[in-house]
Amino acid sequence: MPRTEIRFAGFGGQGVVLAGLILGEAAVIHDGMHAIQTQTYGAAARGGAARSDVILSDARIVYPQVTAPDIMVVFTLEALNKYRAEMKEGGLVIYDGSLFSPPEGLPYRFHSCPATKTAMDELGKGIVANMVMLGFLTAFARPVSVEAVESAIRENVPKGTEELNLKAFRKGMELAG
Amino acid sequence: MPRTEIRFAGFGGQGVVLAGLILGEAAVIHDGMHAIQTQTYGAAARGGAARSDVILSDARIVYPQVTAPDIMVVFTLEALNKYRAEMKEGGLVIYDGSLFSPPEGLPYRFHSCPATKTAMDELGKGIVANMVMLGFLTAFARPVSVEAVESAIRENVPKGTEELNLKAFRKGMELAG
Amino acid sequence: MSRERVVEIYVDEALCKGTDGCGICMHVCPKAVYDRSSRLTPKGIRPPEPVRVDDCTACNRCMMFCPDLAIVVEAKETAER
Amino acid sequence: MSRERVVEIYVDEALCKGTDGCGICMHVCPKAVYDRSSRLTPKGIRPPEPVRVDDCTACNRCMMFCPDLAIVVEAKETAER
Amino acid sequence: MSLVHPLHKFVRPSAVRTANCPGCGNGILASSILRAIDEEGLSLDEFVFVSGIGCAAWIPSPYFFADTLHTTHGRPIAFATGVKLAAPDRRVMVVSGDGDLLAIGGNHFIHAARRNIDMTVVCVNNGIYGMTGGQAAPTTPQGLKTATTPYGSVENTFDISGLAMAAGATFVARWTVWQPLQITKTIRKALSRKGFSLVEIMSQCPVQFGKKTGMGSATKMLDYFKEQSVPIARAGGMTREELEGKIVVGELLDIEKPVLDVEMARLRDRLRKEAADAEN
Amino acid sequence: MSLVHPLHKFVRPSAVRTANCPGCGNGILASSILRAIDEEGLSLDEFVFVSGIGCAAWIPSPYFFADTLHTTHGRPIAFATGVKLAAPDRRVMVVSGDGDLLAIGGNHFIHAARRNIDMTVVCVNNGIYGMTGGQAAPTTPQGLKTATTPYGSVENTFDISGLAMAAGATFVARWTVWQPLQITKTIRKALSRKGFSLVEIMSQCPVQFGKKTGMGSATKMLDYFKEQSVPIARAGGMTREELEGKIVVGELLDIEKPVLDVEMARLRDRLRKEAADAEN
Amino acid sequence: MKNERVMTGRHFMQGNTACAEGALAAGCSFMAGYPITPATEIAERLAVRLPALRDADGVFIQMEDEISSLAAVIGASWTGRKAMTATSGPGISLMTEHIGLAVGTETPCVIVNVQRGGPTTGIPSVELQGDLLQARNGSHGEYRIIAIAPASPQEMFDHTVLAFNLAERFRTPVLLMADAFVGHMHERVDIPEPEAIEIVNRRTAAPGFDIEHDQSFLSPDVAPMPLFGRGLKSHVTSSCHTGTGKRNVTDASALDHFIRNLAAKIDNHRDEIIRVEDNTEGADIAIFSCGSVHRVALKAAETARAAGLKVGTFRPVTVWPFPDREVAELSERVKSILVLENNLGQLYHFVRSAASCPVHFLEPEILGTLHGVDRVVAKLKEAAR
Amino acid sequence: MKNERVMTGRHFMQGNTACAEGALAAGCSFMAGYPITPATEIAERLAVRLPALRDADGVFIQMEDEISSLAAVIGASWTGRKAMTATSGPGISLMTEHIGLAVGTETPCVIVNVQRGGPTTGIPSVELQGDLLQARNGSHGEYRIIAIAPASPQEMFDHTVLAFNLAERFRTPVLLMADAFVGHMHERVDIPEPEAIEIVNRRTAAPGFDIEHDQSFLSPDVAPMPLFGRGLKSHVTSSCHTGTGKRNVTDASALDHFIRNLAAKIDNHRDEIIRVEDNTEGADIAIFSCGSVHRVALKAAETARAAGLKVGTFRPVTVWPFPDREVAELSERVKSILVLENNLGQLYHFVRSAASCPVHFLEPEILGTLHGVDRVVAKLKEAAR
Ligand SMILES: Cc1ncc(C[n+]2csc(CCOP(=O)(O)OP(=O)(O)O)c2C)c(N)n1
Ligand SMILES: Cc1ncc(C[n+]2csc(CCOP(=O)(O)OP(=O)(O)O)c2C)c(N)n1
Ligand code: SF4
Ligand code: SF4
Ligand code: SF4
Ligand code: SF4
Ligand code: SF4
Ligand code: SF4
Ligand SMILES: [Mg+2]
Ligand SMILES: [Mg+2]
Repeated sequence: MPRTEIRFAGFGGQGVVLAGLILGEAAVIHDGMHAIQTQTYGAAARGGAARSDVILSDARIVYPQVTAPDIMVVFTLEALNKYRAEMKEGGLVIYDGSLFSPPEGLPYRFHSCPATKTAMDELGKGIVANMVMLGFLTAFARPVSVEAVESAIRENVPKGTEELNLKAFRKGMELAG
Repeated sequence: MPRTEIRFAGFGGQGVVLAGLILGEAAVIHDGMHAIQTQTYGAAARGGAARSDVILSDARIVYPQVTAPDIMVVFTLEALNKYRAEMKEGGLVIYDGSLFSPPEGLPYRFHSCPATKTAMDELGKGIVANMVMLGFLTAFARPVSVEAVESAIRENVPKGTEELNLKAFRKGMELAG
Repeated sequence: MSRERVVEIYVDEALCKGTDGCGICMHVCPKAVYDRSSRLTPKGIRPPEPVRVDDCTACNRCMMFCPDLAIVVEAKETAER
Repeated sequence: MSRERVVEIYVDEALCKGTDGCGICMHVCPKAVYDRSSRLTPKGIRPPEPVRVDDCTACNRCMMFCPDLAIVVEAKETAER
Repeated sequence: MSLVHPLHKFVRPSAVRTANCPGCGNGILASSILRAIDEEGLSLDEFVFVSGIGCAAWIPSPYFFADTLHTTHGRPIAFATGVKLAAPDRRVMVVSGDGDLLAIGGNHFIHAARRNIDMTVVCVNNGIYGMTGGQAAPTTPQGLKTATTPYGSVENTFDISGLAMAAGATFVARWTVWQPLQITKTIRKALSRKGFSLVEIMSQCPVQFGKKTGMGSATKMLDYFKEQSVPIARAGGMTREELEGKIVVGELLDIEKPVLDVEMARLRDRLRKEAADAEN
Repeated sequence: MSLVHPLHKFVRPSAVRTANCPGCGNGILASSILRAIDEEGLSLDEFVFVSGIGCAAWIPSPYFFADTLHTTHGRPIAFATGVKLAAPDRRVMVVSGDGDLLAIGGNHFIHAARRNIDMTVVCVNNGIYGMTGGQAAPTTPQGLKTATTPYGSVENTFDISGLAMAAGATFVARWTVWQPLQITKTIRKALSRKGFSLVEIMSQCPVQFGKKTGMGSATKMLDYFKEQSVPIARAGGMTREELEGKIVVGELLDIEKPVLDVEMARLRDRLRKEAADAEN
Repeated sequence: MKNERVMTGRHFMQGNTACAEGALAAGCSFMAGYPITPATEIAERLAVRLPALRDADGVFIQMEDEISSLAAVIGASWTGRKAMTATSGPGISLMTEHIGLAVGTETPCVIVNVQRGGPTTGIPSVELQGDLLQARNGSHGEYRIIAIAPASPQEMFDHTVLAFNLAERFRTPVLLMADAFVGHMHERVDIPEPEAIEIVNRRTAAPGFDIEHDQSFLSPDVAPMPLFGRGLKSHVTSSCHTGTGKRNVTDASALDHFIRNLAAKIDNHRDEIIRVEDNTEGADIAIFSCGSVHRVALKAAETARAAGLKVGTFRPVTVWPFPDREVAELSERVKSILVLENNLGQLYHFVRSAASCPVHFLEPEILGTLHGVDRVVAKLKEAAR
Repeated sequence: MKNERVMTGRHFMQGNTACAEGALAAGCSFMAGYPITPATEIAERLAVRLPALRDADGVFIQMEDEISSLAAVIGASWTGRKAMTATSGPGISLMTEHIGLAVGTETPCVIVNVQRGGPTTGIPSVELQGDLLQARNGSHGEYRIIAIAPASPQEMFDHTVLAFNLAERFRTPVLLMADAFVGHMHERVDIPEPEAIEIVNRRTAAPGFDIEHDQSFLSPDVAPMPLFGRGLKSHVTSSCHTGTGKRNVTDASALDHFIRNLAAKIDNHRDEIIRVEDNTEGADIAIFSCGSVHRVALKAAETARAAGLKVGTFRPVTVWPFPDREVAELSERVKSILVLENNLGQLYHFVRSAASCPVHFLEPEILGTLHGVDRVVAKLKEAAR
């Protein structure tokens, strides 16, 4: 895979950091790729904005910062508005359609994933919306293999919640059709 | 007066620092000259070696360190031995003849001032030996005026000891003949 | 002459940090005046909803304990209706 | 069988800081064994002089109090002469 | 209709929304302090608030609409000492965390207490380093797992109030945020005293302390404070075992000693008088 | 004939002549410490001596013929903490001044006491900064003229031993150099205790303190210690007024608490056992 | 797994975690630290790992502050431990006195600075190369330091090992100058087998060493370290001292000897210490950069070369001692040097000092972020004209 | 007499005493300090003088350490006081964190460093110019400092006044870089009449100032200082902040603004700040030196000229900001520059960085003493060849 930039963005507490980390770990540990994950610090724990950037590549990654995301996974309208200017034209935006609708006329490919609603209604835990989104992303864009993500989820979520998170992940994959 | 370098040297407690300070103050404040006084720090309070250097000049003094004393006022043989190599050839050495005798054959003009004995015996206070030496120096070499030194003594010795110190100073002048 | 007390409760939803993480107001209210709202505010939180204002005694506990000065309780004595 | 005690007092003048500034040995000796020496050592101090060694009881106070480990007192019991 | 909170007049307009996490006890303390100032009829303009670095340090800065000095980690009391001695007419209040005032800043704490510098120090004891993400503080209970004591803390803890007393403080009190009215009363009293006043406030940090201990939510921690608090009057009659794990609350010390800025002023007066006498 | 002082075996050959001023009390303390080690039958090789900067800090460094670590001003206890935790089999003794340990170094003092780090801290209380030429220390009596309090000090002072107790020390004692035998006995006891032991020693500084107070000579100051010392047992029965200006001497505290290096070793053992169990 | 010293294998690891793992791999068994963003994860990792080590009595202690942290590290080092601390700018500012002590007493130890945005409290989680000059001379007095600037989590591992090795080899503190970016990012980290990791251990004085007469300090060739606990009766002092550790606080000549020999120990071995990455063959312009910024340089050079410019890169891996000769030599080969730093110009002065060709400087458009590649390329074009 | 602010007249005064008198003459009414050789006499003098002042409520306090000393000074400065502290290298090392705070919060104050021999505890009473690089960047982060190096007790007076004036003018800490030699020596000091002493006072925000909207920080043209006690409700923070003092600890762009404007405040006024003494007319070789060493340079130049060499002297009175343009311009005029420092080469790197001509360096034969004149002249002769 050539260099691919993926940005997760939303509020603190929505699990965007973990989603990015799992993606990166899946790529590196299980798919043998190179990956970099970076994130914003500080306000997230207090409910402020949170961002998690992942760069994936088959080759060593030189420039370590995301500059123009190929893919953006957004949990809030605020996040979309904040970062959309940086998106690569024609890039893919996966958004939580159960929380907001994006403005019309932007030059990106939008796909709705009703993650929060699905997480709450079908899994009983709003907190796993991030895994739903990750499932959607994985199924839709295949940045890494499904098996890799599933292994990474198992190793990175709190003990005892593995199955719930995997279920959410698979639900997301289903939503991607 | 052209640049003149005077070094006082002895043990801590012998008052060499004060002697230098008084000489400098006499020159600057009362005789309108320029003067620099520097000294060793540290071991003196614990009874170690002590040194007080004075440079006198009618003009501003540029290079501030004594390099080859014109005059040395030494209270101990140790001090003489330590510093004699730096003396200007033919320079004047005033030493406490009541404490030691200098080695023979050195290329300096030696003059003995039995300061400690005089201070103890005639003034009852060994501690004013430094003023005796200062008196001797002043009378003998006239680096500054007698009045200047007397004023400086008055202003710099502990309150209540002015007369004793002046007496010692004058005794020293007498010893210089 | 009898008077009636009208209690007004104001929750500043821009200041409130949400009943999920906080909920102190609900916890300290002796009259269970508040419910957790089902609405998500633009700040992404669910504020308290004073659904039983009539039970409120204006004891001010919620106001005093709210860590974000997000609640104001005002009791007005009105003349007899 | 009666014995005699011989006390030896050693003052290390290279270590002693002088009875003018210190003099603690003289001060603590209950038997006034020491006098201030009139000699100036090469270090420029006047050491204590154990002039009344015979009065010494080897109580060790001077030795214990000397801040510079400059005094050694040794009492030897000798056989009857 | 939107009502205005009576204490909002004391809040910096650009900072009305606190920077605290949801349910943080520091907000309860903030309003308790402001209420004390309000009840005493004082103006915030009489104050300089000084704080260090940490969540607790953000209580006055920028929240309080007053002169505020937000300094380095651990040193607010030293800055405050300068403020007080330079401007003795200012009321100086330090609000900062247990890590700030007692870990890195312990020396300034004991020296200001010793000197009896006229200031009110409000120390937030949340048993943890909140701001940096839940590391152990000198107040972290033994056995507690934190980010830097992953197997449970093995260190003994400080009795902050006890230390203040031993160091020389003249007014010392301890409360939890479960007692906001008592906090207010105590701070009013502290403000009326000249000298070094320490007010130790146990406060919940649901996000860092709560998460790590599993005590969890803000409300559970408030319940804990409620259950564990023992008024000083009652504590006297309890055994050591009974007091184990309890929080003794109340005013623990209230005495008088020379106050440094007063003594300095006295010295200046004396010297001026001596100089004047000498001239006559 | 020249006799050899029995303690000279403990003195570094290149440093037999102390660097102290004439009549300095520190020398009495030095020999009292060495005597304690001698009487306990210990070898100096079991020890690491750590000191800060100041005259008192020169008591072990380079004087004691042992591993000695002469550090920065105020920080010896922090260095000693590292030594002890890294090498728990070492006996660690800190000898330093009141300015060093209590002014600039106060924080390390209270934290090592809190953690109950196993070390013996001998604090020389001479009421002054000797080495830098007679400035005020946190122990300088009120009213005293020093180089930085030329009109008399106006500050309250620390009760060093009291502070150590409040901070968490488990063994605390105070003596003056007028009591060399008691110092020796107390240090022997301190050495036999695991945990943080503070031994506060009032010592005369005739050159700086003596000159400034007019108390003058070493011997006068020793007399002063003699007159003012009150054994702790007797002090209990005295009134506050009677105790004014007195020096309460004796062993003030001797308790047990968890000791940090022991707790750390226990934790390591626990984790190893858990790991071994997990493997089986 | 977590009981092993070396976590051999492929990881997706945070830079700070990799640093902690590097320390363990290098033989570190003692850490004293104090929490501070963006360095805290190093302590947190070692708090988990050290007490659990199978084959060493690992010690982690959170001290009361940064001053005491480095003090404890130095104390531990004298008992023979490989010891470290980790902090960020404000903590380094507090440590400067003890950095000087470690230099003066020749105490091997590693000090990690995960640089953040300053001056003063600034912004804890934003990266900046603001502390490079502080690294050289943050402590008072005339002395030499070794400092290394890693550019990736992999290097956080590798360079931490290197830092320990240099510290041990030269009995001196070594600074690892990371930044918030490198410290916080996750990237692939490959940890080798233990046997494949080169480890250097300090030379020590053996029992029987004559402490009063044998040289234990101030040798330009690194004197053996007279560790505590061996009955050596070591005398270690922060005061000016002689080659046998004897204090001398009166003579300037002693000070002269003290300073010159400490400096010579580093200066004489500069070739052994200094590591640079020089990719300037055939280049007209060399980009000089270190740490995270070097990744910008690599990308910019690639881009510029694609645009026809003859651009190469020069990276000081060890930023101190400064590779002055290497830069001088470089400046003879290229027409100009472009210095990239995430600050307003710190190493820049030393490059200019060493170079004989024109030297340009470019900071990022927004300090605290990486330079945009376009911005650098534009500057290269300008410099090429 | 001792009650007057200005002790007009001729004195035979110690450098440290002159520094204290200079501070008083400049309007200083607050000192917080901690004893340390060779700076203690400054505190001791102010301990006598401040409480006795007739026309100001002078405050002297001996704090618990150097960290708190500078903290107290900064606190006092915010109440409107001219405030100072004085210490030596070890104390500066402890103050570095708060030096950064003073820079970042734009707090005028004067910090005197009477340099002694180091690294670490070293030798307290031996002079060294060991802390010149530390002065520039001893604190973490990217920032600017002003530092002045006096060469005599007279200048200890004059430059302390200058230091306060620059501090007030630019709302920034100013370092006075004395050394043990200048601090301890006695020399003639002439103190002018009060009216003859130029005094600069800071611009402050008047009541009515709108703290929430008016600029009180980060102006390159120096924002008015919103002092405490005027009902301004000032918000002062060591965190990254905006021009109105509002904290921003998330955005790199805020950090960029913070750093650049603080730097611009000094950089844009470098001509107003920088003072040099240039006596290089007709010279082929310029001796570059500062502080006490400049007196060697003057004498050596005189001696060399007498021997027929065309030698001049160039002295940065303000060592920071570095007079880079002046040195560059000088290097166009002379054939070479000889840098004299009482260290192993600190300013040397900055001279080389700025100069286009060859630059030589000479330390004293014995570090910690002044260069012998002969040694310098010999080096000049060598350089002239
Ligand atoms: C010198 C220095 N060291 C460390 C830090 C990092 N730091 C910031 S806040 C903090 C601890 C805060 O704990 P506490 O004072 O208890 O406040 P809380 O957040 O718990 O209210 C630390 C260690 C710093 N800013 N400066
Ligand atoms: C950081 C630092 N500040 C100040 C000093 C100067 N200094 C050396 S010793 C000392 C005080 C010593 O007093 P104390 O600890 O009481 O020891 P004493 O000499 O009285 O035994 C001071 C301030 C220093 N060396 N380092
Ligand atoms: S005022 Fe009292 S009763 Fe009313 S809502 Fe608040 S807490 Fe409940
Ligand atoms: S207490 Fe305040 S902040 Fe908390 S939920 Fe209630 S209204 Fe919101
Ligand atoms: S041993 Fe006792 S009696 Fe004998 S000299 Fe010493 S103090 Fe005096
Ligand atoms: S006590 Fe010791 S040092 Fe003092 S005078 Fe006596 S022998 Fe000398
Ligand atoms: S981290 Fe803890 S103390 Fe800090 S704001 Fe959040 S809840 Fe409060
Ligand atoms: S200055 Fe005082 S404490 Fe220091 S050695 Fe001299 S007498 Fe002892
Ligand atoms: Mg806390
Ligand atoms: Mg002392």
